[in-house]
Amino acid sequence: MNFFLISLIKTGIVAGAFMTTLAYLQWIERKVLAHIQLRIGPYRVGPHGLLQPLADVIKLMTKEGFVPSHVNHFFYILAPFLAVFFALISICLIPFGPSVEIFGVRTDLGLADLNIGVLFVLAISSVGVYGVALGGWASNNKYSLLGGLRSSAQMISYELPMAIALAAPLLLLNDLSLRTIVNEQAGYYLGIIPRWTIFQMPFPQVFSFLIFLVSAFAETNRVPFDLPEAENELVGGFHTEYSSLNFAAFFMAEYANIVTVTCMATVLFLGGWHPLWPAEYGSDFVPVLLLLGGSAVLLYHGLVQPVKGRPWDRLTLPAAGMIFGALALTFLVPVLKPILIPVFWFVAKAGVLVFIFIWVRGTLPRFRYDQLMNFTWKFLFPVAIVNLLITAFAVALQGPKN
Amino acid sequence: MDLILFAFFATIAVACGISLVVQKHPIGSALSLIGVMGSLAVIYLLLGAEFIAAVQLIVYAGAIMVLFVFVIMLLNAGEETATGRSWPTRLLGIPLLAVFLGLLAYLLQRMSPSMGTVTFGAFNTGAREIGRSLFSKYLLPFEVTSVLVLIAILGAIVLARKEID
Amino acid sequence: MPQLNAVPLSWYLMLSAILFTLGVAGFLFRRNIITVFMSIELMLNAVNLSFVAFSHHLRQVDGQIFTFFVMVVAAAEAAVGLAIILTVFKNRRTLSIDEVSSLKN
Amino acid sequence: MPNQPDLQLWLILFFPLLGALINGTIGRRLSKGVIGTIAIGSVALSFLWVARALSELGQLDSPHIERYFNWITSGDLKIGFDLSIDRLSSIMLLVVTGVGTLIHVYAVGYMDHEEGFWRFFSYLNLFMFFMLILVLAQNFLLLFVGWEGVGLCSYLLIGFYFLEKFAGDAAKKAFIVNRIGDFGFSLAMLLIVVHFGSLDMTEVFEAARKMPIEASGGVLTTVALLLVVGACGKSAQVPLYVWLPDAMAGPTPVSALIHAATMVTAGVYVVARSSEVFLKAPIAMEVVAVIGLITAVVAALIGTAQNDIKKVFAYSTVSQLGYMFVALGVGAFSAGIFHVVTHAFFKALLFLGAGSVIHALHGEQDLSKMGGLKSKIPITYGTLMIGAVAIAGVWPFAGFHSKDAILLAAHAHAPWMYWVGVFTAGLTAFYVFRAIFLCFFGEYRGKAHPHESPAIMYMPLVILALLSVAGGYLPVMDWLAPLYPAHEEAHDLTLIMISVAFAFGGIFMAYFVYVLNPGSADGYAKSLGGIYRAIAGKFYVDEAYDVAIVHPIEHGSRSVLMNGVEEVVVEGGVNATVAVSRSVGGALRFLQAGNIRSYALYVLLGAVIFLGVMAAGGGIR
Repeated sequence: MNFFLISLIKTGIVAGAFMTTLAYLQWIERKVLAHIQLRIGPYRVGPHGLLQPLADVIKLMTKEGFVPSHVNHFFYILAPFLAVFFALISICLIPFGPSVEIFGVRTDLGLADLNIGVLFVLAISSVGVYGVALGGWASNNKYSLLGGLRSSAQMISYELPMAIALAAPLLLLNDLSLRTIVNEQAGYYLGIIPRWTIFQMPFPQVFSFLIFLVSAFAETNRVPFDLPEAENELVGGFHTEYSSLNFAAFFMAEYANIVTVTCMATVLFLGGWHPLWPAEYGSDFVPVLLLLGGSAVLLYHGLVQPVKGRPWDRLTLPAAGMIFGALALTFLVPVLKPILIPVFWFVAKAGVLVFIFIWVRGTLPRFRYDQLMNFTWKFLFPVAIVNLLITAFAVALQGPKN
Repeated sequence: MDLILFAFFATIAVACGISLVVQKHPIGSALSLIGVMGSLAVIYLLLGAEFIAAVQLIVYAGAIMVLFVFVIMLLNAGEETATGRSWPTRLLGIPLLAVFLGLLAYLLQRMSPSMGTVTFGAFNTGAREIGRSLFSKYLLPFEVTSVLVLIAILGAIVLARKEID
Repeated sequence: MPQLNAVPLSWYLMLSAILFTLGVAGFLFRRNIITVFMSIELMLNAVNLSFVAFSHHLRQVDGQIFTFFVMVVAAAEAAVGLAIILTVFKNRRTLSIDEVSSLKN
Repeated sequence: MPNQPDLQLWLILFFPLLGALINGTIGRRLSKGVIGTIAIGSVALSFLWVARALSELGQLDSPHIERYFNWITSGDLKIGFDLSIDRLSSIMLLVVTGVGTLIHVYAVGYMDHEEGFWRFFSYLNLFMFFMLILVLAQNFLLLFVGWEGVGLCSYLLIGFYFLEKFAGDAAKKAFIVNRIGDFGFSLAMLLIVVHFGSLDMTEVFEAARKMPIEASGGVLTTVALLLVVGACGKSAQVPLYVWLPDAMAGPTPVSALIHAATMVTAGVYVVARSSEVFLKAPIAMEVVAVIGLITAVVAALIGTAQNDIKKVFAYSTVSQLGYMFVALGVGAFSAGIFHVVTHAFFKALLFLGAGSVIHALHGEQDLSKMGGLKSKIPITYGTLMIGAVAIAGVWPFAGFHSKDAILLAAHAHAPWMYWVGVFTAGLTAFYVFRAIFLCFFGEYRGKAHPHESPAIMYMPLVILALLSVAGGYLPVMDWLAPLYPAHEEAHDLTLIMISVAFAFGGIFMAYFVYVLNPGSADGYAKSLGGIYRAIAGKFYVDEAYDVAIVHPIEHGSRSVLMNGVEEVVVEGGVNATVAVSRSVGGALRFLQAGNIRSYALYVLLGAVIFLGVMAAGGGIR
């Protein structure tokens, strides 16, 4: 029973955190984009628009869930559910940290651990097409259909380079369980260079990492591969006909996919929760210092030198500063430390990747469809294969792992 | 526990199978087939064939069925129209199928005592074992299959690029 | 609970038999080429199930290898078959099996 | 023969075959020089190999046999791929390869302007191959292979200008007429198998030697007669000689090689080869002799009235073959073979000369359009004259010796044969010189501008001329003597004188008619009246055959086969089949409606039955 209880608790925590992340991911995206475009972005709802996600959720929920008359009802309703389902399910395989001791209970940070974790994630992501495709088809609308077709074709096409790019590090780590994979990446070369897959001998997986990242963009229908929802050609693409929660579901799915993919990248290439440099060089204090610095800046701007014409700041910035400081202190609590440090590193890496996602969206234009296909079939795919071959060769030369 | 899981997913599989047959619309059949495949994947897990389960999802549900759905959408295939020529097959088919299933069941229950039971975890096969025998014992078939796939790719391209004339 | 943890092998086989029969039924009674094709896939799946079940029964991996091969072949078959269906549709403008019964249009 | 060296006789066959293959397959792309080199080279090589083999063998007292592999084994009948050389075949080998080489050389020059150069030489080499098989064969079946092969090649080469109808017809004629002979030959083989249980010549002849002489027919007689039928076909004897004159439709080198020097003597060779059989069958011998005589006379008579130079020589060939048969018939085998050799020389010479003339006149073959060429193409004239003298049998030329050997043997056998032979000799001299005079003397009656042939063409002529002069002194008969029972040859000078006198008489007659007062020939022809017409009409043999054989067959086949069998039986049967299958198909159509689902239903039905049987059988154990 113990097992079930713990699993339940963990699921609750993860689910809550995940959902919140998704909600706030959108806020973050809008903020980042805004600053890239020299705007302020959400600002009205709550301090610095921090409550914007909540507002959005309320808005979407209170809207009328309008179902057009000409659609295929069953699939029209089914599609967003499928999308969300497949998007959320794979988070339960991601290990956020090592197995730790909490209140005398030993458990892994992370919900589940399959022997074939990687394959499972792959499978889920490959099945994920149906949401979009069905949605597009069920809308019974040319634009939506085109969007659905595009996304299915695109996803099938980018599945291959992605899978092959995944295969290469698996050759190095020779296991399919995500947790084992992360553990394989523990340790440092020369005591300083982490043995992450992108640095790991005999053949650092930089290329496969890049390929994986690019295909990840396509798999999640993100710019520059967001053909399925190309506003200027297909109105809203596959979700043209959707409104209220269904619409929200699609977006949630998109963000969930982003998170999952970034987590996968982190686990497979960036060494999961392993810090960037060993603890004896003080990697444990990085979060503390960061947070403290943040709180210092906030306090400075809030109290010493307030910005003109923003009266709220006098209250909000110091408050935020306080919170940051408190967080920084939590990292020093010996009981929480073994849990929080790895989680921090994990989240940090994933966060950087997410930021890259947003950054790219802010900078790159959209591909043309034929360019998209040519890119994957004529460039990514061959490169991935070559990379895989080289890796296999290197591994074979290196001989069997101990 | 196993029994419950098995019963549950077996029911889903059979239900989806039936719906595949009775669904009027190809998309419906496709989705029900995906349902069958998904539940079969779980049943494979029960049988300790993890790799096969994953491959079942990746290849069947993730690639083949997507292809099907894609084609159905592309051709925008509507509900099928009943033609007069189907009654003889029905007339003969249904009883024949019944007999077929009955015979199978009879044979199975004849043989069942000699076959023992399946318990979860009694025999687990990860990707490792599969890979081992795939690249040692079944190397030649493996290579041949790869050639086959290549040919299939070429054939598909040649066929599909044909223009309407 | 011993018998709750032990499912007779014959049940798996029975399941596969039922699925197979359903596939045949689909093949017999459906008129849409694509659906018929899917019924074939269903039959393949049923057979795969028996393969895996037997491989568990015999404690040998070979059955799963066979399943693997079946899947690969099914993939190839799907690719070619769907391409053929596309061509047929382009030429005949129909997907009904009964319409394409003649060898030449 | 354990103590004998292994001579790789197969190489003799191999070279021409290789040449044929090369020229036949990639010859189209090769230059004429290369093709010619390959063709001549291959034949020359096999000639050299023959020479080497003979020098190795030395005194060939017992035949040298090389057995390569077991070709056919059915029951206790074993037929191997065996080659052998004995004194007889050694001579034939030398003649075939030697003369063949010369003619190949000549042909390279002659065919220079022709289309299908490579085709021609691949055929020619193929012919050499088969001819050598025929000569080297140790058993009848292998000999028959060569026999048919040369027939095929002669067909191909006669029909070489297949664009002209007459060539095709001539080829078909030759082929069909030969079939008759081949039929006889194969019957003979079957009989031999039945009677002797083997086809190996040594064994057969051993067996034959032990048998008594059949005064009044018997197995050996039948075999011999059947062989004679075959020989008549191949060697153009009465009544099967009609194909040879038409065979002149082929290129002249072909006429020289196949239809004068080598192939047509195959019949003689076979008879001589199976002398053991014939010696036991006097009746067959008589038949052979008589056939020979008739052929000689008839052909000679016809030859006197021909206006196509090649036809003249063709008929002379026929009559010379007749001579050889006479020799065989009277038991003078060695004389016959001797004549084969000499005849090969001077007849090849005559044909090649004729070819040279034709070449000089750009394809003109009609004697009436020639004349006065003596000064224009002197070398051809000289060599041709030598050939004529040789065939006429004037001392000391080659023809004299062999012919007189034959005549003496004939006289020893039966005097009347001698007289007929002598008369024929006169005729021969007459028509040959008629041709020569018409061609070279008088004034030129044609339009083309004659020119001497290139060296590659007249060199062979010269060599052959020399051979025709000296060939008579080759010790052929002595060489063959141990093979055949010597028969008393009364070296009766008077007889010789008579024959020579007849020859000169013929020559002078021709000179008188065609040179001293040209144009008088028609007068004489008129005075002869019907006889001349008969002769000019070749005794209407072809027409007779048409009426007697061809038309009945044609008409019969048209009425019986076409209207009867074809329409009633075949078409009726076909229609019946169609009707039946249509009705049955109509019945079965509902099973094969192209309705896939019904097919699936059948499959399911089968599966159900199968399962039912299994269940009845009590499941799987």
